[in-house]
Amino acid sequence: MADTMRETSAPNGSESRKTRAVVPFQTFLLYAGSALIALVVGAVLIIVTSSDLRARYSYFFAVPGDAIGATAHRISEVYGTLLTGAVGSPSAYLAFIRAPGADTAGVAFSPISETLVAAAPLIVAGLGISLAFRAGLINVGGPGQAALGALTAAVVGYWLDLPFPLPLLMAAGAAVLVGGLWGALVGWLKARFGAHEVVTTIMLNYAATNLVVLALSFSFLRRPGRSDPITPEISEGARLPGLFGSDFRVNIGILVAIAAAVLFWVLLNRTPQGLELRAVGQSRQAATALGINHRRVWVGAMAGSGGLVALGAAIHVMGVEHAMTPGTAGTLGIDALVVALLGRTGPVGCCVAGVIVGGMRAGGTQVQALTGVPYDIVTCIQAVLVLLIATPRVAKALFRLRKLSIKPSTTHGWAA
Amino acid sequence: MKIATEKVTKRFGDLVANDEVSIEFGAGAIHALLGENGAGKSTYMAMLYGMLEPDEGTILFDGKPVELSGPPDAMAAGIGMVFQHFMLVGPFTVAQNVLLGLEPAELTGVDEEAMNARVAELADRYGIQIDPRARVDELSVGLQQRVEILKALARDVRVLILDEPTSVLGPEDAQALFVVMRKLAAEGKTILFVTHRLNEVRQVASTVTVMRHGRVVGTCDPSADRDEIVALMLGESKPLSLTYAPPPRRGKTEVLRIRDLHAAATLGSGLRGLELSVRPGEIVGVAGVEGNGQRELLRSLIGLTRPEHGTISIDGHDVTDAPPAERTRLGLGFIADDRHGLGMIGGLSVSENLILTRQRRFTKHGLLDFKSIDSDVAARIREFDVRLSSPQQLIGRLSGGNQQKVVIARELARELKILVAAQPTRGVDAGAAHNIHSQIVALRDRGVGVLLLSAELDEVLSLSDRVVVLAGGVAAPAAARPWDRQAIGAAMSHEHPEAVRGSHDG
Amino acid sequence: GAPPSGGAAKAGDGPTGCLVADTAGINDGGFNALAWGGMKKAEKDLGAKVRFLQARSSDDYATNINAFVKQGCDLIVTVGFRMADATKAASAQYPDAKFVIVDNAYDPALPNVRGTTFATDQGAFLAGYAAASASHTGKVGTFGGVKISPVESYMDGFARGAAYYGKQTGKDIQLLGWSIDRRDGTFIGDFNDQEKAKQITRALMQQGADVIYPVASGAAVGGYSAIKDNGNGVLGIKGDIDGCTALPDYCGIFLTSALKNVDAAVFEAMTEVRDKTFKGSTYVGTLKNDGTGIGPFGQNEGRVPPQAREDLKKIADQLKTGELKTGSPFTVAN
Amino acid sequence: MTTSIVLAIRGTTARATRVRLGAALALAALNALLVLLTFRSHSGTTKIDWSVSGRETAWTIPSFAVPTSVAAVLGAVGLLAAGLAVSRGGKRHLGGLLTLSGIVAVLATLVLCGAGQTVSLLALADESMARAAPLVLAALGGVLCERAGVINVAIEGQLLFGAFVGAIAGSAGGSGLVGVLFGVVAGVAIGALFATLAIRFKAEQLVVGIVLNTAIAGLTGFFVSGIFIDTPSLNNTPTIGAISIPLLGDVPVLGPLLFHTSPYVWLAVVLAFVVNFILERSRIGRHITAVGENPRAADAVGINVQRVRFWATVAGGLIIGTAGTYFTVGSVGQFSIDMTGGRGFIALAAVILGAWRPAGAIAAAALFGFADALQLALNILGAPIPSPLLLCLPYVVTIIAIVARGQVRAPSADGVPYERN
Ligand SMILES: Nc1ncnc2c1ncn2[C@@H]1O[C@H](COP(=O)(O)OP(=O)(O)OP(=O)(O)O)[C@@H](O)[C@H]1O
Ligand SMILES: Nc1ncnc2c1ncn2[C@@H]1O[C@H](COP(=O)(O)OP(=O)(O)OP(=O)(O)O)[C@@H](O)[C@H]1O
Ligand SMILES: [Mg+2]
Ligand SMILES: [Mg+2]
Repeated sequence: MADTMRETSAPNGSESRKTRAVVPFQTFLLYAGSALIALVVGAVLIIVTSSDLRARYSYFFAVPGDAIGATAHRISEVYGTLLTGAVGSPSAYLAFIRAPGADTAGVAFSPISETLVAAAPLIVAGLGISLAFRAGLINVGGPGQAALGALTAAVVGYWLDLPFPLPLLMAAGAAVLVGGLWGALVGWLKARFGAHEVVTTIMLNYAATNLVVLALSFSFLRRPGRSDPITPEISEGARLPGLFGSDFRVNIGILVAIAAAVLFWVLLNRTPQGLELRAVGQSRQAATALGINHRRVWVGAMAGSGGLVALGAAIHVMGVEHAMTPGTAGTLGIDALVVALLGRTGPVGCCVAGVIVGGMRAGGTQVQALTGVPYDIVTCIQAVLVLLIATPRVAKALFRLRKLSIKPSTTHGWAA
Repeated sequence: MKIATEKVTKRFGDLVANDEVSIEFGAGAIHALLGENGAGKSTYMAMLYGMLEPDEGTILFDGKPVELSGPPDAMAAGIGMVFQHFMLVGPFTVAQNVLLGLEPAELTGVDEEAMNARVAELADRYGIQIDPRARVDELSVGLQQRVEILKALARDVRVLILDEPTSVLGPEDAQALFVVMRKLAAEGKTILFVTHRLNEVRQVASTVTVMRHGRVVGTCDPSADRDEIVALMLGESKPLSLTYAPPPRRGKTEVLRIRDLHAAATLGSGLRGLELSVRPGEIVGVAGVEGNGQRELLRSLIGLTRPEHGTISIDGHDVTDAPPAERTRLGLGFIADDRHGLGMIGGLSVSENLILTRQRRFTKHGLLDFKSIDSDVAARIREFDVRLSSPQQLIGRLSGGNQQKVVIARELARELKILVAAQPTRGVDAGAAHNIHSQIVALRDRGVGVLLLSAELDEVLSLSDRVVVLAGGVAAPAAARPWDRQAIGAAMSHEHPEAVRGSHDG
Repeated sequence: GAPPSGGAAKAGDGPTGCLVADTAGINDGGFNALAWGGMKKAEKDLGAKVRFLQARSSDDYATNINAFVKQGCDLIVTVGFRMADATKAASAQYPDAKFVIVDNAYDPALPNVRGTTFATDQGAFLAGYAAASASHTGKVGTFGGVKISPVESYMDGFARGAAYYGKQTGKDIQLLGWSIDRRDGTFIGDFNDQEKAKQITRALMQQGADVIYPVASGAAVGGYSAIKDNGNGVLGIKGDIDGCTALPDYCGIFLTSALKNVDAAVFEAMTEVRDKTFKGSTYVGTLKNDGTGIGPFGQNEGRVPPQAREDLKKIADQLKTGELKTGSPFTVAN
Repeated sequence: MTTSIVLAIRGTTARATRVRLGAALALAALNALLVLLTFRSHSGTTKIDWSVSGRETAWTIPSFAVPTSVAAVLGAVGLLAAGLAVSRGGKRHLGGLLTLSGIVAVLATLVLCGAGQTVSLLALADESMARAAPLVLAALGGVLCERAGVINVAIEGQLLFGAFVGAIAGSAGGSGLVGVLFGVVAGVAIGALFATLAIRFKAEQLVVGIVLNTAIAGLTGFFVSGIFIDTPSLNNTPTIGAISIPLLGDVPVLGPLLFHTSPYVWLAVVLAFVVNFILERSRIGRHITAVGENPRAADAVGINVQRVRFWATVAGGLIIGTAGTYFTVGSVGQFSIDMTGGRGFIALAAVILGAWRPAGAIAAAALFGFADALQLALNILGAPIPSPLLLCLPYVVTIIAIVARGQVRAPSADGVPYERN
């Protein structure tokens, strides 16, 4: 998000001091307002699906306080659970401070741990989708790239029974390679034949999913003694070490994610290739005229994009699942798209968005388990949030943010 | 119908495209509107047709003030317009285009045959030859123009506005159009007609209005002296910003060589067999009205469009089919007239825009070397006096003139063999223009060849060592100093027969 | 009604039971629903507090189990063979938590997990025999959701039972959709896609199958809907639970069902948790202990010849004693 | 012949021709393989019949048995046709020869895999139509939007929403027709929302489409878990199954295909003609096309660009919403999460493959329906090809087709918001 701030608030010689302060504030309003609307939509859904509340609203005009009080209670209960499920509850933290120990720590910090576990793959894959966006490409091929990346990591991870960091590095490297090649194929189809990436990636998603099923049907890739599609567990040396012991699932994946974000930033802003990529993404025609080979950039960007998504899936497999089934990392590709759009395709944005989406996942699970409101409430909230942030004109009109500058569109219809 | 405007003003931001324009056009006559590129003619016409709303002033139809909220209002009032930029639906047939919006709503669908017949009949009536069944995007621009005219005629207009209808036509087609125009005028219709060609004005117009810088600078009789009209259009010769000095060393070999270049046009004439060469250490100026092949020439030189025929070589290497990157490597630099589309990347910073094309050279250990970049950028900014708050500012946020300075600074930063400069000073202030001009001359003095394309005759004349006139897609023979300003102006207006040779394929 | 799940159940003094459902959810009309049924019974009879979480993909198994562990559930029921890994991992990490997994057993048994497996091949064997006897065309069909051992176990039993009928009567019985020799057949690929189940069922009917057994959890409804649309005397076999109970709308097309009494197993585990007698162990549901079996013939009882009905009783006895074996590699009834 | 291949493949011919030539070579190889496989397989007979299960007709065509060796003959014919296509250097009669070669290869495969079993060609056609019907409808809706210049990648979400609303409304109203009716309304609503975002707010259409897909998936998932689990009766709509027309249904071949089938098939056929008529022949279609190709030109002759785009998008949404009800009202009667299973994306591919023309989109959707039905038929006949590979086939074919079709251009202004200045 900071990245966008930089863009929308770039200082300008003739801009008065006042406008300079107004623009970041308006960007902040965009986020705050969008979040508010998303939460309100979520609240409406909660009310609509609660039969108890619906009953109270049926006699609303007789005893309005009853319905309003119950609604407020219900909504604060759900959103409270969402929040404590994502970041932990104050009482648990207090308990830990009063009596530091393994069990109090477990209760206090496990929500954060769950959030970070979910966030790591999301951040990395979100960076991947962002990379494509920055080159003016929409990579909807996340599901396929993630599936192949996860499969590769799982297979290499159990084949190599070497001392600790080696299998891990090689499994991750192989996943990046396979995901990168799968992505590069999309770039090549676009560069060579003008086939639009939205269509080719969607088709390749199905192909990849089926290839995974095919691969898992070979007995030499299947777990001994099992007839169902599941690989053997990866070797100890290929597992991501936990950060805070076995009580918490959080592992070094989150550090990898932060490293990936730093690398992403360096690549885009500190290398000639990154400059060329952004140039093509901003204006293919001008970039071409200035001697940049946009076809090569497309292939490269899609390769990098696919590689990062695959790496995200590998982190998921090596950190959490330790084996591959046809459903593993199945939703990562689409969630990554949400992260990229929410993070406005910047490295810091993706990290923040990844943690938010990861937190909503951890919190959403608690919401369903404790309050009975279905998990999908968070999907709905996220969708509204993304819709508002990805289409700033709507928010601009809604909140009357006249000073908010709108990024020029980066996607250009079907024209190749 | 009589049509008039009173003190109509139209602004685009700070730019005043029309400044209190008051004209009156009588019915049953052909009125010509003359003026340089950017004089405001199209803007004026668009307001009459309701495509643009005037900021101030009134439009009067038959003496009655009207408010046009859109083309439908104008159409309802009996006004038709043929745009400078065609407005045709490519995959439709001629008849479908002509009758677009006029199709009868019938349950059995649109009766194609009836439509074809209707259009054929209409075309016959005005002696326009065209096949109603042909697909429009497969037609030549000349024929597309006929479709545009038929479109207006099908609406039974009382006023027909034609914005540069002949710029895309060969002489015969133009003559055919004049026949139609006269016929329409004889039927009592009012015709407004924009052109840059003086001979045409003399052939068909009954009144002439000349615009410059958004204002009406005079009206005259079409039979007036050629030089008088040219003078009105071009205005006073501006004081030269530089005193001309001949090139110190002019090379013998040709650093840029263009042979028999043909390129299809999207608008205007395209290229129809252009021959041109530039030697090291000279500035070759290309004078001409826009739409005569300038755009195609520039894009073929950069490598964005593939010519249909002919060759381009840079420093002896044939680059006709080479990608832009290769040309850049051979020493081609360019300043595009379409700054926002080609010259710069608005979403990148000034600093990044300044080093684009040299980014690989500023790389150390795979990373951009910001120490040398920053010092280089600072030097360029100083040299070209770019006014900005920080080099990290997005270039899109700079004023137009400062953007242009950045573009030029970038191009001149490389080792060039040939610079193609299109409208290098468009939109920049006098001081900056002077600076840009001196840089171009200094470049020439260092032995670089320069091809200068400009719609401003004064700019071309003050800088160039040789001048060619680009008209109808071919370059008329070069003129030598001292310039015959009137003759060049006339050639730009297609007064020389040579200037239109080879333009019969419209 | 009450809010959407057992989450806000009336505070009982019984144990807290938490169910991790697979992707088809607790309304699948199959084993997820059965497991939830067992929980609901515990809610009513034992005053238990019950909750559930539904997985959206296999990635959620571990997350959902962990969420329940952190909430301090007294018993966590993981529904399905596909949760075997996640359950095992959680049981190792949280030795104090108690688990029941449906459709899987660990060897050796884990100290805090009740593995429950079912010799569903036995129930399916009977259903296959009945199906073959009711078929006019001599062709019966089956297909699976995902190729996992509990599904294969059903398909094996069904195939062997049908073949056994052919052997006994000398009739030519063909099975479509599953080949015991190749150990391969027709699968949907998941347990949710009803449309695909419908298409497969149509294709099977086209090949002449007139008794069809979809082993596909929530997706199976698609198959029954195809049979109902067809309306040509084709019958369906319900898995896990009696068809007329689970899907009353389709009651008319069911021949019988191959049962898997998950609810009883779950309820029993809940009872043990309340009585503090719960231990890690393996429960094997067989014909003998009523863990599996053939359901009632409903309206279509007449399609099964009287002789075959007699035979079924005999075969059931033989299977119970081990005199007759189903031959499935996945059987647990030994 | 080789020289002509070389000549044809080397740069001189257009890319499309080169790709078609590649297809010819691939088909030749496939047919040759089939011939070889026939010789290696056990001889037997394949029964070809003309029944569609459960649809007894008064008159039928008798079934007949063909020896497996016929597959070799068919393969040889296919090989010949493909070879002829290659020798033509990828020029004359190419399409016809390729189609012939492809059809023959499919028949040979069926005969080969069906050895000892029964293959009903009519049932295959029937299945293809059943699968194609929702695809055709969705693709028609997509064509409507895109021809007006609004890129619609939200077809998947719109289908899902139609299915969802159809299920609820049908259940609540106790009638499948009510479900369809509200599915139509749902389609209109989502279409209007999409149009507002795309046209009024000039949002990036590709992005909005993608986000709308996730939003609808989340929303429907929420209601499934939030309402249907407690109130299953709200998710149990009466269905609209196959309907038979007396007499006509008894006509051999055509009877079971067209006159004893799901009304959605009829709807698809009818709307195929209607949309084709509207877009290619009617006045409003002219305006829609004009607005999608050159909105300024349309504006200049007084066509209200934004209004035409808005209503075209809404109409597209209407058709797609209706198509969505197929998955619930027209099928099982229950909504389940993500039940459209990517069929909206297939429809999108059909729009593009069909070059943004109704006829083309219909053909592409039908082809996809056929490939899908064939894939399952082969699986059930026990074809020794791993089913995941068979399942890949339609998608790979789509990519190849899109590559081959590379030259086709989208409506010029597709995805470009219109502003007068
Ligand atoms: N939509 C617009 N936005 C901003 N500036 C504009 C716009 N349209 C025209 N202008 C500017 O207004 C001025 C007048 O333009 P106009 O097109 O009327 O000139 P013209 O006389 O028709 O020139 P030409 O002979 O080149 O057609 C030019 O400087 C042009 O750049
Ligand atoms: N999109 C923008 N966002 C913020 N500021 C802008 C933007 N566009 C222009 N500006 C600022 O507005 C001022 C006016 O810009 P404009 O292009 O009209 O300058 P100008 O007066 O034409 O100067 P010049 O003569 O150099 O072209 C400039 O100082 C520029 O920095
Ligand atoms: Mg003009
Ligand atoms: Mg300016």
